[in-house]
This record gives sequence, structure tokens and C-alpha cells, in this order.
Amino acid sequence: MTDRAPLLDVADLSVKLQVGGTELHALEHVSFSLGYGEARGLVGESGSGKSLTLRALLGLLPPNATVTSGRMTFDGAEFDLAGTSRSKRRRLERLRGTGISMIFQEPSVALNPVIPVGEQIVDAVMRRDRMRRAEARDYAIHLMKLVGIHDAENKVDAYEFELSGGLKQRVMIAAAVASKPKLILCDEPTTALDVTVQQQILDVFTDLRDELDAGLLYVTHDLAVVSQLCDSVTVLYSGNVMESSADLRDMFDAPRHPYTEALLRSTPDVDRIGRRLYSIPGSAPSLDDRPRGCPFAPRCEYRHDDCEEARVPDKSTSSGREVHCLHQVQQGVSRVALTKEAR
Amino acid sequence: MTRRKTLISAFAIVAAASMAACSSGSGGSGGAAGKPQSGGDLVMARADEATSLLPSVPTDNSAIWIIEEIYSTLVVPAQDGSGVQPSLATKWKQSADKLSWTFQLRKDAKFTDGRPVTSADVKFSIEQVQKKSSPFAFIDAVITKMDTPDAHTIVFHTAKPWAPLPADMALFANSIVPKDYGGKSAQEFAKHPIGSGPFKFDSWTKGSRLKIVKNTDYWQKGTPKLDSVTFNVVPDSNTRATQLSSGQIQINEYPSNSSIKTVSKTPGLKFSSFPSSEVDYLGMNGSRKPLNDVNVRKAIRLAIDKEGILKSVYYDRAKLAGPYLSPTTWAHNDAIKPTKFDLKAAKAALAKSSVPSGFTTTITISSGDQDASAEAQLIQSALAKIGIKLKIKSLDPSALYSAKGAGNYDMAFGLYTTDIVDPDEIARFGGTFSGGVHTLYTWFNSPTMNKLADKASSGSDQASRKKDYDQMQQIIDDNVPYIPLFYVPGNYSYSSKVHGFKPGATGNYFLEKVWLSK
Amino acid sequence: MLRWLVRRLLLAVPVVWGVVTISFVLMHLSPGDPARTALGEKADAASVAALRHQWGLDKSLPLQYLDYLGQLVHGDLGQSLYYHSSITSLMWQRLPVTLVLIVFSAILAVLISVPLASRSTTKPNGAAALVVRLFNAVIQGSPTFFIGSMLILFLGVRVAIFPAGGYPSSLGSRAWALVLPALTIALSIVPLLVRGLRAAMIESYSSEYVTFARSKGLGTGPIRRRYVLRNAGISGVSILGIQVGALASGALVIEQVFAIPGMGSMLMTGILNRDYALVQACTLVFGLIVVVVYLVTDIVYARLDPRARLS
Amino acid sequence: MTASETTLPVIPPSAEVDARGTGWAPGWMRRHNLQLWIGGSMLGLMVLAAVFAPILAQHSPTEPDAAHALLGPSGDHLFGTDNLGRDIFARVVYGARSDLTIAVVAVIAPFVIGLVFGIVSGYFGGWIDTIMMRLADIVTAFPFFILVIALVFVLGNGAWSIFVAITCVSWVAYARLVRGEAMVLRNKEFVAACEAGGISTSRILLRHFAPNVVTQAIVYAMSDIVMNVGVIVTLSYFGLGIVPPTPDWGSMMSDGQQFLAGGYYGLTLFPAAAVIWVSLALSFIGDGLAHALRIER
Repeated sequence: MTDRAPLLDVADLSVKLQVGGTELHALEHVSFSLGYGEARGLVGESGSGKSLTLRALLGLLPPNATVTSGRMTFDGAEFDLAGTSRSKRRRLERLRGTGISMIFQEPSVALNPVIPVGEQIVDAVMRRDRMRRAEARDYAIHLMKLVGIHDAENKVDAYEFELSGGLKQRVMIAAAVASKPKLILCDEPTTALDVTVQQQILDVFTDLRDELDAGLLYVTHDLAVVSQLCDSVTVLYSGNVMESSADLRDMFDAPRHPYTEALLRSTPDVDRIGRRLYSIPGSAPSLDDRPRGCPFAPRCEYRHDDCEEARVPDKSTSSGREVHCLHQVQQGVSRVALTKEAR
Repeated sequence: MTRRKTLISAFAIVAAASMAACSSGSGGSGGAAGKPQSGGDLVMARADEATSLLPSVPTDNSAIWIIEEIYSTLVVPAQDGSGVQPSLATKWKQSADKLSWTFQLRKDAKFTDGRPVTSADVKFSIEQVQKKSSPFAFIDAVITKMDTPDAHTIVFHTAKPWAPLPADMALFANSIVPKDYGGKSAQEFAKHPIGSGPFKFDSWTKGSRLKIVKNTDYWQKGTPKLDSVTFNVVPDSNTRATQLSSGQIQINEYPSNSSIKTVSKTPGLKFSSFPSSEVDYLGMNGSRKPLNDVNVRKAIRLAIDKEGILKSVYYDRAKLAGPYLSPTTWAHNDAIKPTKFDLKAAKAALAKSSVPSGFTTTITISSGDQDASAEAQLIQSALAKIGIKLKIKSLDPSALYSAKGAGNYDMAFGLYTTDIVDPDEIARFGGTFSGGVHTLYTWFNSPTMNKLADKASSGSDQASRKKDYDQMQQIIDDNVPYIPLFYVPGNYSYSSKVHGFKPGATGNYFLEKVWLSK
Repeated sequence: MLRWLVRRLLLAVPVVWGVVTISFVLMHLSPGDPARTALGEKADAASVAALRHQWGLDKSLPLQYLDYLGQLVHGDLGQSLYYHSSITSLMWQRLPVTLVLIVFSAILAVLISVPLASRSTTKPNGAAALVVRLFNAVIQGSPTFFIGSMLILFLGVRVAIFPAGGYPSSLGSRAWALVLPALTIALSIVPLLVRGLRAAMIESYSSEYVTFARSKGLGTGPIRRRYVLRNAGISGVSILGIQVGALASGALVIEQVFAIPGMGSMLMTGILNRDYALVQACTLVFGLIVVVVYLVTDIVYARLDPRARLS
Repeated sequence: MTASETTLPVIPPSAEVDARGTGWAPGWMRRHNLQLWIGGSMLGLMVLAAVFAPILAQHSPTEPDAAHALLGPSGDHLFGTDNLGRDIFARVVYGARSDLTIAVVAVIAPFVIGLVFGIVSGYFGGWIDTIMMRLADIVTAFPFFILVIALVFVLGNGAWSIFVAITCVSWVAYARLVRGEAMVLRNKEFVAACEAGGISTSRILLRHFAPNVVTQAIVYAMSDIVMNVGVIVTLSYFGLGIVPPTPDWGSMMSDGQQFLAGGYYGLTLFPAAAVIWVSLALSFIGDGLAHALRIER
């Protein structure tokens, strides 16, 4: 962690979704920040708004989504995410590829099936440096090798459907790092992969972090992945930030938000084979009947009457810890043995 | 020949041709505009493609009118249709026993390949037409034998005294081709036909254009004036009209009736009607009930408002028909007047018939023929007033031919024209039961008609022949096997730069007399 | 690839045979008689019978059918009764004209459809899309002959830019004269093409690979060209291929209207005059064109879309 | 690749020509499925006009009146009169009767045949599919109008012939569409489950396949009706359509064309407008249905 201003600071991000005839508040006042070279995990169940957050940052929301509020500071520059004017969108678009790039969850649909994968890396390369296509191609091969594709010379002209899932994801990563971005957004890049391949990809990320010195915003529902890869973590639930910590360890060791705690308890752990896993009672609220107060309240074990009444104030504490809860868990009820593996 | 109205006219997308530049103003050109000029290429647009340039094969006007330009016949019809004039033959004479005709050929006539035209060529040509599969075999059937005493004399022996023979010889089918087609097969010859007419065949792009060029060796010196004539196939009547007004073509062969008004208002364009032997009629199948009842047929004739049809469908460009022989022939009986439209009389006639309160019947029209459709609807509404329910059915032209041939219809429109200037052909075609045609497919059969026709064709005195024909026309008028509706002229729209264009009553263009002003 | 080609060609044989057989049966079943049509109303029954005999029409139908198939197998399309010449030579004159017309209209159809589809995709629910959609519905509702006549009326007469039909002999003016007929034919398939392309483009636009491309910072232009149009174009090729039948059908009507001496007008003449062999030959050739175009479409499709491998 | 099984090109799913309405309308039109309403009312209006033609029309649609030929639009003759002096408005509304009836009825038989064909072909596959699709290929390889014209030649003019001709040709589109859907369904787990559960084939086809594949076909039917109107109109233009004097838009349009020259546009343009009106209506209905039936993505 450095003292200088953060690489990325997102404040008050709210996104509205138009589904059928109704408007849903998919993200509400989400804020977090990320230092240079830092890796932050963005954790939550599906539907919590993690992916939406990432897409909002690049202006890549689906047509039925609108940013209603949100500011972003990236590398010293201010951006109004809610801006719809052409110039504002342009500024954000200019960031793509050069400053921020993104890795998608499903490499098989995110790669164009009718264009060779190498060319799709070249597209990204050309974005940053004006070079001849042949050079760009060589560079693409280099990148492919960098992400662990050994026979890159053969694979560069292959099509998406000719590659395995792991290779596809490596290609995506190669394309994402091609323009030497300062920030890489990862949208569950390993979820669609086999467990064995998952680990290889995670290794690629770990290696790349050292190589590139890029910030990493890593969306996942898998706490184990977060613990392995990230420095800091933000927990989302139903479009709201529940708890956020600049130090992953802090939060994992002592979760203060009941949701975080529940999440940790429901994570499988090799040390406790045979024990029954905790499962959070109830189910995540649908976006259109979210409670007025804390969204987690209906499922919360520590619920008080006032939880359902009013919005939760930001109970930030020092040392980058931020908890949105009226009745924080004072001591970690269960100490979860999730340890960051020593490298 | 039979003018064909085909489905093609259905494709007529009327695009308003002339209308672009059409302001009002007196149309037409100054008729006799100066001295005939030589040179120029005349372009004519027509609806159909010629089928074959072998004289003994086609029945379609598109082919016939070209054949008449590239071949010569022994004699040609006078432009006014009154008789025949010398062509390849300079003199002809019937023998005393009236059983043969002798023709003297001119000596300066040559085929375009340089060979002289001889009596052997004539004999060969007529033999081709006599073959069973030739459509005009019936015309030459009367010829039993041909003699060629010398190269320039030919003698036709006839089975019976046959006055119309010279007129028969003017028929396009009897055009003179080189003997044995100059040593080629008929099919080869048809690709590059050789004749002795004013023009010679130049090129033929099937489906698109046929070009004939001036025959510089034509025996009639000083003709033709034109360097060449091109016949373009343009099925759509409106496209033809547009091309005429834009100067792409000079003559539109089949202008639609509805375009009369606009064309005649356009400066630089003319619309002219030339006398033609065409008669449009309504045929009734007398082999079917109740149309076999003459009172029914008379009632129908009385109930048809011909004047209304003339106005709405023919735009007044035709004459109400009386007798079945048209005024273009000397045999026309002008004592017979067109029947007056009279619903009361029609009802009275029907009351005397086997179906006094009316009946249901069908009229079959040629599909895509919009004029026929309009006409049928007018008749339908008229007949409804006397209790006859008329249903309209349409068949494509080919199917309609077959239906008529098989007697498989109630009522149908038809038209006939004569191919020869003598009234014999058409008097028989429209009046006698012979030859499988069954009196225009009406199954009207009167032995008297046959006798009269034979008598007329064997007599050589025109006045006595006329009497026979008058009587034939009276019989048809009394028995109403079909109703002659209109005498229809040949309509052409053309550029006023075209001079001397005066098609004959039998259709011949006489293009050797046509010239173009600059 | 070769195996595939051979297999496809073999599969086409029954199809072509079916086409020939159906047209044989239909033509011979329809009332009307080529001999009577050729000889006219005045010819007597004996002449008609003689001509029927000369043309072999007095044989039994199955016999005529077998004769015809035998001829075909020897590559002989037979004689045209109407044109009195060999159908093969007629075909050599007419076929190129129609092929040029079809290709020309296919090109025009693409040139019209792509911008329209593209325009209505960028803002799928905007005003432009609505306009394109209304245009589509209007064109789809207008019969070809009506479109042709309106085009002649306005572009051939009112604003006399194009000749109102005809087939000039010089190449330049011929190409110019073909614009209106080709446009008319093209318009008949534009609605389907626009709809199909548009669906494919929307699918492409909302696909993850386009989002990924955008995330890489590619601009609207390159994305449209390299991603959307390329992917949608592949299905466009298929739609175009399938519509070749419609183009051929359109040529049939339009050749008459614009006085173009192609296969369509010849086929129509053949039908009207019961020129059996000519009609059969024309449908056979039309069928072959369709089969071949489908084949080419699949080959092109496979070239464009690496996922489709010709096995 | 399926290409080896047919002589037709492979159709990518997105190109399943216009069966899936991909949302053409502005949001406000889609919200309450306004498209369906707009299309429905446009068509409804035409149907009402056809039903109440005798009340709406002041003049007979068939009775010629030579004295009043080729009049322009006026209070008495809303759309003017044609060359035989008949009221064009009356002819247009009466024309709706014949044209709409035939167009709609002529969809039913191809729909049913195509559905059965497609389901059977898609479900069973194998040689049944091969034979059936080859049959479809033959029809496709025929120029559409040649087949229709030839059929009408054989059968003679009239509504019945038009039905038969259209049916012979247009079942193919339904069959292909349904076959494609059925092939997708065939591979779904529930089919295997049904088969494993001993449910009879006919029951599987009837209970599970038919309802699932029918929606696409219904939406396609809307544009098929438009095509049928086009076919009827074009047949009339060839003189092979509805027999006069029954008013019919096609013959009105083709008969009227020759009068465009003289500046009498009404004869052609009013029936043309009616045809286009119906086409627009059905296009809205088709997209609205697609939306309602959730075929739309």
C-alpha cells in the first residue's frame, strides 16, 4: 500500500435496470477504491451487482441499464459515470484498452468465433501502439507466451472454438494486458473453467501482477480465490456494499457485517471435512422488493427491529475498514481458517 | 391471319409513357411532307417475337409482317384491299375451262444470293405450304397439280373452278423461297432466309431484335427508301409507348386503346387507324342448350349495348358491326345494319325461347386480356337485365383455343381477319361448317352456306359472287351463330418523321414505300 | 471437401429430376395444345393432328416422358416447338442475360439492405428503425409488378433518368438499362434481407464478443466493420443464397415488363404456347441455378464462417 | 455439418427469416404491446370495412355506369370511378372480402401440413427426414410463380385453385421452420425423459412438440398472409386470379395501370394502398405476437 492517491476511486455508483415495464435499482451508492498495483476482490452472490459495477466503470452496460449517479477518479482524472453527453462518454471510451481493460467470464462467447484469436489480441495491441500488423502479430505471440500458451505460433491463427476453455481464457488475458493497462477488471474469469484449469489461470494472474504492476479489480463469488489473489475486498449484497476492507486478512479474520460472516461460514473448508456447511436462511431479495432498511435484514441472524426501518449509515472506521451495519458483529463468532497461501 | 391477343398483354405495365413531355397541342405531322428521302433506319417495337421466318410455318403477325418484307409473292394485295397487283408475276389468266391458272413471272427478279427466281422455285414453295402440317394448307388444298412449262411460267391446276386463286397467291405463306431451300435444310434456311423481297435478312437476336436491311438488287427500282428496319420485341405496351415518345423507336405496333388520347395530344407523334379486315365477335356454342335456340341468341344480341362497349373499351376507335364480312371487302353487305340495343325486344325474344325466364351461362375469356375482361363485364351486367346470369371464366389463350376446338365452352369472344384479299377465305371461315372449324366453333351447320361458298368461289363474275356472299351474310344475320360486334381498324402510333406508312387491310406494311424525314 | 462436393451433387440429382418431372406433368396436364396454338384457329383438325404426329405428341404420356428423359441423359434439351430451333442454342442466348440480371439485382439488394439494416440497428428502437420497418412493410406489401410500374413511372418517365425498358446492343447503355429492372427485382427481397441482417446484427451487437471488443477500446467503426457486419454478413450470405429462387421468380415477371430477352420471358412464352420441351428445359435450368447457388452459398458460408466445415 | 444432408444452405439461427421479431418499435410501442394493438386495429378496420361493405359503399361495386367513367374523387365517389364507371371505394371494400378471405384461409392448410411434416421430420430424422426434405428441396428449386401459374393452368381459375396452388408451394417454409425447432427440442432432456418413461411417441409429439414449435409458425403465418395477398394480387395481374367481376385488389391494380398514363392514378393507387395497409397491419401483428409469445430475445 502506498500513500499516494488511489488508482481508482469509485463513489456513489447507482445503476437502474429496466426490466419489462419496471425499474429496478441494481446498484445503490456503491463506493470503493483501489490503489496502484492493488488487487481488490469484489465479492457477492450472483445478482448482487458485481459484474454490473465493472461494466459501469467502462461504460459497457447493457442497453437497459442506466447509471443514475456515480463518480470515478482514475489515475488522477475525474469521470462522471452518470453522464450521458457525448463528450463524457467519449472520455470514458478513451480509457478502454489504454487505461483499463477487462476480462470476461465466458471466454467462449466473448471471443468472436469468426476471427482468429490472434487477430483479436492484435486489435487490442494496435489500440495502444501504432505498429504494422505483422509486428503486432509478433507481439501478440509474445503476449500469448507470456500468459502461458506455449505453442503460441500455432495457436495465433486458431479460432475460438478450436481452443480449450483454459486457452481461451489465456487469450482473453493476453488481449487484456496487450495495451499495458493500469487496471484490469476481471469478471469471474475462472468460474466457467474446470477446477484444475482455474488454478493455472490464477497463477497467470499472480504472475502478471508482478510483471505489469497493474491494479486488479476481481469480481468473484469464490472467497477462496479472493483470499489467494487479492489484497483488499469489498462485499456486495443486493446492489449495496455490506463491508469493505483494505486488508483482506482483517475482514476474513474478523468479519463485522453479519452477511460477511455468514458468507465466510458457508464457504467450504478442507479443514472441516464432514461438517455440515452453514447455509444462509432464505434467499436474496429480488431487486424490486428490497427492504427499506438493510437489504440483508430479512435473512440476518442478528436482526434488530430498526434494521428494517432506515438506511444504514456508512460506519467507516479507520484503516480502510467500512461496514454498513447498525449492529456489527463485535467479535468474529467463527474464525475462519482461510489463509492466504504463502507463495 | 389471326391476330393474337395473348397473356403477354397482361404484363403490360402501363407506365405512362408519353405523358412526360405531354403537353397539349395538335399532334400529327404534316401528312405529305415533301419529297421522299432515302436512307435511315426505322425501328419498330412489337409485342411478340416472330416465331419463324419460313413462310410455310408461322401464323403470327410478328413473323408474317417480316416475311412479307423479305420474300416476294406472285402477286400482292392492293393497299386498299380491293384486289391484287402484279409482283413476281406480271400477268395471270384463268383457263377457259376455269380449272387452271397460268402465271407469267418477271425475268429480272433475283434472290438475294443472286440466283434468278424461276417457276421451279414457285412450285417448290407452294408444295411446302400444301404439306399437312402447314397451317395454311387449306388455302392451297385446291391446287391439284403444278406445271412449269418454262422457267418463267407456272400453271396451277385446281380441283374445281377457283376464282380466288390470285388472291391466294398473295398470301404470305405462298412467298417464294429458293428451290430446296438452296440446298439447305429447312431449319438451316430459316436461320438465314433468302428471298427476293425489298429487304433482306440481316440478323436476329432471339427475344430481342430482328434486323432487315435494304435489298439493293430489288427488282422494283428506287425502292426501298430505308436502309434498314429493326423490329424490337417489347412485350409491355407502355414500355413501347415510352420508347416511342423518347425517340428510341419510330413505330409502335400495338398501342393500347387507352393511350389514344395521350398519344394524339403529344407533338411529334401520330395515332392512326388503318382499315383492317378485323372483326371482333361474340361466339356462342350452338351445340349446347339453351344457346342452340335461335331466339336465345337473338335476345342476347339485342341486349348487348355495343355503343357502350365501343365507348368504354374501344374508345370509339372501331365501327359497330352488322354483317360478318367487314367493309374492307367488296363482298360486304351493307344492307345489314348493326342490331340496335333494345332491352324490351331482347326480353320479347327471350320470352319466345325455350328459357323465357332466363338461364345461367358462362363466357370464357382469355386471361390477362383486360379489354375482353371489361367487355365481358359490360355484357354480364346487360344480360342480367333480361334474366340471363352470365358467369365469367378465364383461360389462357392456348387453353382457350383447345376449349373452343373441343366445343367445351358456352360463349367466348373471338376475332378474325382475312389473310387474302378475296372474300372466299373469310366467308368460309365465318360461315361454313367445313374443316373442323365448325363455323367459328359455334357448331352452326347450314348446307346452304357451303353451297353458296362453293358457288361464289367458282364464279368469276364479281357481281354474281357478291350476290352469293350477300345471301351468306344474311343467313348468318338471321341465325346469329355468333354476333359480329365491331369492325376494328389497325391502330398504330408512330413518329411524325415516318412517311408513307400505310398498312394494307390484310396487314402488309409495304415498308418499301416508307421513308424517314430527318 | 471433394467428397462433400460429390455427395452434394449426387443429392442434387433427385431434386433436379423432381423438378423436371413435375414440370413435365404440370405442362402436359394443363389444357391447351401446342399444335393448335402454333397453327391458329383457322387450321383444320387434320392439320393439327398432322403436326401433333410430327412433334410426337400423339404418343402416350409415359412414352413421351421416357423419351424426354432419354434425351436429357444425352445432354439434349430438345427442340423448341415455338421458336423452331434447338433449345440448347436458345439457352445460350437467354441464360447469360438472366444471370447478369440476377447477379446485378443481388448486388443491388445487398447495397440497399446493409445500410438499412445497419441504420435500424444502431438505435434498434429509434425513429430510424421505425422508418426502415415501415419501408420494409410497404415494400413487402407491394407486388413486384406494381413496384416495377412505379419505378418506370417515376424514374423512367417523370424524371427520365433511365430508359423505360429495352435491351440495347451497346454494353454501356445495356448496363444502364438494366438498373431499373434489377432494382425492381432487388426490392422484392430487400425486406427479408433487411430483417434477417438486422436480427443478426442485433444479436451480434448484444453479444459478449462485441462488449469485449469495446472493452479493448475499439471504436464504433471498426466494431461495426470487423465484428458486427462480418458476423451478420455470414448469415446474410445464407439469406441471399436462399432468396435466389425469389430473384429468379422476380426476373420472370420483370423481364416481360422491361423487354429483356432473358430466360424469364422465354419461359413465359413457352408456357403460353405449350412449348413443353422449352418449359421443361427452363425449369430444369432454373432448378440447376438454384441448386448450384445453394452449393456456392454453402461453400462461401464455410469460407466465411470457420465453424462450418464442409465434411 | 447439416449441409451434407440437404441441398439447401445452412440457415444460421439468427437468419430464421423474420419469424422472430427483433423489436422494431420504439419503447412506448412495446410497453403494452401497442404493436399488437395498432396492427390489430388496422386489420380490424379493414375487416369491418369488408363485413359492412354493403352499408359503407353507396354504389354497386360491379354495375358499370359508362356515363360516369374515370371520375376523380368526390363526395359521391370517395375514391372516384374506374374506366367502366364503377365506384372505386366500393370496389376496394368489397375487394377486401375476397382477398382477405383467401389470404387467411390459404394459410391454414400449409400451416397444418408444414407443422406435421416439420415435427415428424425433425423428431424422427433419418431417412424420413431425408425424403421429406428432398421433397421440400424440389419445391424450393422451382421458381415460385412458375409453379403457381402452372398449377392454376392445370386447375383452372378461381379461389379453389389459388388455395391449392399456394398450399402446394408454401408448406415448405413452415416445414423447414418447424423442423428446425423440432430438431432442437429432440435433443432436450425432457424428451429423453418422456421416452424413458414409456410415453407414446404420438403423445410426445402432440403434447410436447406441437405446442413448443407452434409459436414460431404462428408468427411466420402473419408474414405468410402478406405473401399470400401478394400472390393473389400477382395472379390477378396475370389474369389468373379471382374471376371478374368480383372486385379484387390485384385485378383493380393491373387493370388500372393502363390509365396511369392519362393521369388517372386512383384506379391503381387506392387498391395498392389497401394491400399495403394490410401488409403493415400484419407486420405489426407479427412483431407484436412474437413479443407476446416471447420469441424475441
